[in-house]
Amino acid sequence: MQRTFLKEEHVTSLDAFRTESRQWLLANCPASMRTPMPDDEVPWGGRRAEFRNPDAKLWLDRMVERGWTAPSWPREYGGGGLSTEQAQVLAEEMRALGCRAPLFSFGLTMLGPVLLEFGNEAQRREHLPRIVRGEIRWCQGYSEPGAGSDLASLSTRAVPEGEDFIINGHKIWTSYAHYADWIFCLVRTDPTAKKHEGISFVLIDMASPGVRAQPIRLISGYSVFCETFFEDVRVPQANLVGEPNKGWTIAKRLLEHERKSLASFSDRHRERSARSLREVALQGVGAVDGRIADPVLRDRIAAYEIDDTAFQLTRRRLADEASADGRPGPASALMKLCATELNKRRMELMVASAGTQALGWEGEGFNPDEIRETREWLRSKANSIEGGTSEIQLNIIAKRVLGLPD
Amino acid sequence: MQRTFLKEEHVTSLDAFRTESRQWLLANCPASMRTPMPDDEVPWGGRRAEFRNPDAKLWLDRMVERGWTAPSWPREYGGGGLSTEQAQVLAEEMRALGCRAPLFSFGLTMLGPVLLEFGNEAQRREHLPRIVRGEIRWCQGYSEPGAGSDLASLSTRAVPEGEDFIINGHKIWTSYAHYADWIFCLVRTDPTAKKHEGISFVLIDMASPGVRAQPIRLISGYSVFCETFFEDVRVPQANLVGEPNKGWTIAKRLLEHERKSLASFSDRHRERSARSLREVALQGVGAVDGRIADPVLRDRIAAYEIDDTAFQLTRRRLADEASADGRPGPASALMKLCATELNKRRMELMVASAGTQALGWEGEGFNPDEIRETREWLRSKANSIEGGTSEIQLNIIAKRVLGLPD
Amino acid sequence: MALALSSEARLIRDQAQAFFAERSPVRALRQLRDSSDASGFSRPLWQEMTELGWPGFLVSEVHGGSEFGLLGLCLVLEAAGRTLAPTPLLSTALIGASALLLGGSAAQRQEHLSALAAGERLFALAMEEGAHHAPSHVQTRAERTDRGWRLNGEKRFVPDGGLADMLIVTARTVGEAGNADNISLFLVPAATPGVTVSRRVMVDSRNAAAIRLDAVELGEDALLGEADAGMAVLEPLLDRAYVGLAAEMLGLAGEAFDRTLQYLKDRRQFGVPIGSFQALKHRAGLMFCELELLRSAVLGALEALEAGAPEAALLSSAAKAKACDAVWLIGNEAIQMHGGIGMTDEHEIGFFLKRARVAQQTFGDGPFHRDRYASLMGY
Amino acid sequence: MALALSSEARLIRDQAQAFFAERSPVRALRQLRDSSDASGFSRPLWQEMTELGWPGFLVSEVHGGSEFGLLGLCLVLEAAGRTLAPTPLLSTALIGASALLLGGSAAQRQEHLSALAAGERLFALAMEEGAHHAPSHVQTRAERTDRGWRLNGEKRFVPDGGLADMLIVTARTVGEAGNADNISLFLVPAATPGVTVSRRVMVDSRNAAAIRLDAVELGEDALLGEADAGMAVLEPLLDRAYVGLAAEMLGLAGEAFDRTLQYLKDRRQFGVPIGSFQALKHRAGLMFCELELLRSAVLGALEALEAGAPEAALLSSAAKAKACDAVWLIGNEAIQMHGGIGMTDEHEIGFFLKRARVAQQTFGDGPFHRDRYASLMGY
Repeated sequence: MQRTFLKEEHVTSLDAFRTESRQWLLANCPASMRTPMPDDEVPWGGRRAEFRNPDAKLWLDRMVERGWTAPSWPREYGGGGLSTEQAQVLAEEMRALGCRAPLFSFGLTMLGPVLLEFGNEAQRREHLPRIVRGEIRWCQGYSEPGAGSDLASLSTRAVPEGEDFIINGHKIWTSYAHYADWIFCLVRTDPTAKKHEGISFVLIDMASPGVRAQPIRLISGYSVFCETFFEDVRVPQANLVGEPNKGWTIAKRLLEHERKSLASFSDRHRERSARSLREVALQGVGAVDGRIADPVLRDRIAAYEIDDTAFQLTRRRLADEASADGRPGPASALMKLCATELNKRRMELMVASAGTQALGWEGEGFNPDEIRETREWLRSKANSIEGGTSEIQLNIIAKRVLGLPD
Repeated sequence: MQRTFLKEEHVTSLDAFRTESRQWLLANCPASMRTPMPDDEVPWGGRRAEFRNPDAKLWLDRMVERGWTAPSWPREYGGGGLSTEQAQVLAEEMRALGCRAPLFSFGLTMLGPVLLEFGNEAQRREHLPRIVRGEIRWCQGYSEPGAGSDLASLSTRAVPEGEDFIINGHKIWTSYAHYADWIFCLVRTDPTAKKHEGISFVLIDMASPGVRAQPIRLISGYSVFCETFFEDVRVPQANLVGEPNKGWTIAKRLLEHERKSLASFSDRHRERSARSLREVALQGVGAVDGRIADPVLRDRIAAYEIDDTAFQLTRRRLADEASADGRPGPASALMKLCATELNKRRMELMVASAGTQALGWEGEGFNPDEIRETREWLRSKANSIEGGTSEIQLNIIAKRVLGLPD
Repeated sequence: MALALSSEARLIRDQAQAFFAERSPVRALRQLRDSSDASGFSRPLWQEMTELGWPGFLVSEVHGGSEFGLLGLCLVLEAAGRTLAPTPLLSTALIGASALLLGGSAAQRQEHLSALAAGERLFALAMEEGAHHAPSHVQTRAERTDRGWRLNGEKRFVPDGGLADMLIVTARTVGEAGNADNISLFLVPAATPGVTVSRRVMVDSRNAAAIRLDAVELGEDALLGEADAGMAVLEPLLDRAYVGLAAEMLGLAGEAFDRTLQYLKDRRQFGVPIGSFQALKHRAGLMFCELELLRSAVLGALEALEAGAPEAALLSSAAKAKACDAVWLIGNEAIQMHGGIGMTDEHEIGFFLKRARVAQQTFGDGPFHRDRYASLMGY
Repeated sequence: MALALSSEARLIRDQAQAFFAERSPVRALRQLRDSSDASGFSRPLWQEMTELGWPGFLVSEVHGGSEFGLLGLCLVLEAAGRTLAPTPLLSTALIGASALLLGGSAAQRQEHLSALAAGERLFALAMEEGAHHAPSHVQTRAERTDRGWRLNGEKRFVPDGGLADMLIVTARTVGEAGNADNISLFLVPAATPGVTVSRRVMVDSRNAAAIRLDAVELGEDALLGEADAGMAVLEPLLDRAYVGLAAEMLGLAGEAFDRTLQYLKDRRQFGVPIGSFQALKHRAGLMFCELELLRSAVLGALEALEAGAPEAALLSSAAKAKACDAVWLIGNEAIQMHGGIGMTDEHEIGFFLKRARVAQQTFGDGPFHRDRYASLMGY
């Protein structure tokens, strides 16, 4: 028998876990939770969570009970306590069975990992279980009108007063801030220090007096982002994560987690798409002998699909090669860059394939899939801007991966 | 009748000139000078000029007599004294009749215009007529091993001694230096000044003791460039063009002329190509209903040809829009960039079209056209490096055309 | 002829640019969109354009036009492109007039040209039946009747279809979609019984329409050109349409580029203007090259069209192909370089991206025109 | 299975890299080229590789091989690619052995595998008849004779054709070029009367050959696999060849990138390393992405091939397509970023460009593999 030289895994114990997980999923995942998720059923959780489908609530409760909304977090904070490999197996099984994610949340993908690394015990105990259970919906207060790619030039101020901070400032691109319960926020606590050295990371209850979130209408017609204004907002200093003025280190780590999560976000979009690219192309330009009639379009679609295949394999490879600490590191820049540029390419190919049917805005003459494709095409343009532009990702790769000089 | 809004020309007088020129060309251009020019018949002139074909000598002599090797130079220096419009008409008529250029020379395209603008009367009288007559072959001493894109950091030294300079240094990429009679050269005359301010522009007889030119073998197998070494070379200070230490201004103007000339150089290459891209493609991948059988290749070739058409139109438009002084200006950067990148694309498409037949090096199994295409493909890689890299052209466009800040 | 504008032409261009900048800036398009205006254009503004003589640029003085020609009209279209002004100029002044000039009988010209030049009668070309430009893909049927013709079929994506008084309709007598023979052109009043026009709200907020033709009865005089020889009119007509749209796209791309360049100079991050970053500089340089190539391609095609040169068709497809390249590159780069602010509906740059993609898909995208170019070149 | 190398695999890779760096650096290729060596490779070096067991990586221990498998062999090929080492590993160890394993009879394996594993018998795949990869484009004829077969035809661009002792030849019994049926595979000793091998000197200085077959008489036992069913062997054989070559190209691209990166750090202009210029940094970043995608594509294809997974063919074409993308981008950028010095024959970077383009054209370029990918995906 020929050997293979791919790294072998702890096959026996993992196999057992796989079997067991699958059985549990089969027994506990409601049938309607094994269908593609419509846009209006995304389970974001939070104080004002709505469940259009009661099965979604049931499914969330069952997963929460096992800690499987946060499979690899420690059990003491409500997580599943799984190893990285086990968590991967669980994800594979859920994908294989078509189970929906029980909970989407910036608490799970961004804040949680950072609290585990930098938060104090009180903060972990207060926030992590509520994230796991989907009770609190978090948003992110990073960018400001004058601080985009140059995030560290932010000017939202936090001034100590007694046991509190008084916060004033103006954040922008706070995704879903109008639905969020809490916000994790970068604020300037030392205006005299160099710009990276006077920043702190604080947690703010959006219900605090003086916080106002105002949705921004986008070119796609969607309004997923807000401007968030802070006017003399009082926040306990106990809500500071890590040391004062050392928030930049935490901010960078959180950005790595964000990049990693954005890299898989485009997948979720794709999985929710009703129509695959090749379906749209076959319908849009017709078929000759069952093949896309336009050979130039066909070549471009194949090029995209090959790149996407290579990207999915890269994601797997980097996960398999990753060090045990599970922190994303600079490779997250590559993943974020490729994922977002691929998604933009996919949406441009959708338009090229569907022609004028892909450019309807609303009303008669276009079916809901087509309208959604138009909007998603426009929405995709933000992929390479949000969470660090593609230019920023290339800067990070050049500096931190390739070691090119400043 | 519908009007047109394209600029009208001095139609009457130009028409007369056109008719007259055509008649003269028909009467005086030998038949063999109206065939495509083989590589080994390019008439570079110079002290050691060779004419494999005696008609080439005859043709040169006749054109020299009318000053039409340098049609728009003043008559007093042996030029043709034509207006810009007349020179363009002459060029059009020569192209229409398929007349070969009677003389190729860096004296005509680069040094001459600079002497007309910056040289003193003695220098013009000494050098211009000999350039017009093709008696002296010039080469260009600009780059050095440590001064490529950063040309102004050159370190070849010229130290005054009596009425002479003593020159020491090492130039590189001096095209055809091993065949040249004279070299125009950038040298440092003030090593204490800022780097752009201590440079002078001098003319050096290659026969001077201490000058040595050594050909460089390229990846294409060609050796058109040299390294040129100067060891205690004595040059009269009268050979300085313009003021001492003000050579950078002259250097930049000459680079504009070089860019303009390089922008048309790729055309000459193409005109000399035995086979057009589409011929190679039809032969290389076959035809279906008379069309290139591979539709993806066909699309790429059409894209190239459309860009090339747009580029040729741009050349015409910029010439027509140009100010009366005829100086190339920053637009030359655009022309140089587009021309060279297009030529590289053309050669890559040649390879894609001809497949493995385009990758033969020598010997049996490949016809001379194929071997030449291989070598030209490799040679074309230098197009975007020599005479200022594409990156330098983009820098020039960004700064001098678009006004983007440093 | 020089490939540069005469001083008279520059005057027309400058006048048009000033007009659109003042009377129809991008916010006018936004207002039309937000007011859900059913026509997607402004009649009072059209009246003003009419006073400037633009609808009659191709029309002879006998019919009240100015005969300023295609180049002049395309300079106006370029200016309209710079502010994304939704005007019926392309459909009426260029396509409508050209259809009558290329294929119309003396009686048809007599009947329509004066009204067209006076801006009183709007036209639209009802040609597409699929989601991609395909002139010979015609399933709409034309049957002979006692008094003339009867049309049945459905047209999609008719630019300005909802405004037009007269529709130029392609239909076939026999044969199947895709076959270029047996296609005829008809002049159909939009008010004819059996014609149903439904607006389609596109991403560019203009007035594109779907048009149903249910047993539409027409007289003999509705036929434009010869029966079954519609392509002889349609092809040169489309060449002009390609270049007219390419001129509009040149304006769109030029303005999007200028705005982006200004943003690169104004927006500061890391203590410097972002336009000082070399990666962005080089990309700006490449956009500039695309724009210069497009400008030349449009002028070159216009020169050939005005001269009736044999390469006119070739150069028309080259111009539209380059226009598609340029608006794609510049539209996408404009958003990316504006960053988050460019994604907001409040900022105007997004309107350029939206119009860019619709214009790209109108009258053939890049691959369509490269295919046509190659075919015309014989390969 | 994880998509990462085991420690054993990393050992093999490190050993191979050290071997080629020491025993066959790029200057060894230059020497072969400049000495006009007729074979284009070094026999003593092959002997050393044989001692390391590489020819027998796919061969069972019964026949003297090590059964280290395709992934191990591809790690060696990647290492060879890094120094552009011309070795018969792809033609012999991968293609020759795979042909015998996929299509050989017990007798054929018995006859050839030991000699192959011992490095004593070299193989070459004589398949192409045109200038582009086209497995079914076979005009070479195979006629039945009393004692077996007679071949007539001409093969072009046979990699390692001038070295090989055994040729694997495609020929058809009936039908026309392009038809995938009626193709058979034959094992033809190069020394058979009627076989004429002529070296073709390519830009990469390797040993490609043109091969004439003039009434070449073969026995029954020359047939590899079933008559008229050659594609059943050839297709899986080519899948392996695609990935093997992609692995070599990964090495080539990786090394060209590393050298360019180093040059960006070392070369100073304007008082700073040129690698500090943002435009070059971003382009370096994009090259890095291409390289990472290619590495994953190769590993993914190997995983599928070793597992006999149904997507093996798809992933093989994906890997070769990505390899073509990567060597094109990186080969061209490497020259451009090295500037003038990269254009000199004296500098080694040009050798990477030359090999890159030949490897791209060998066994199918990007468009070929994208077309195949799309077909396998059913669109």
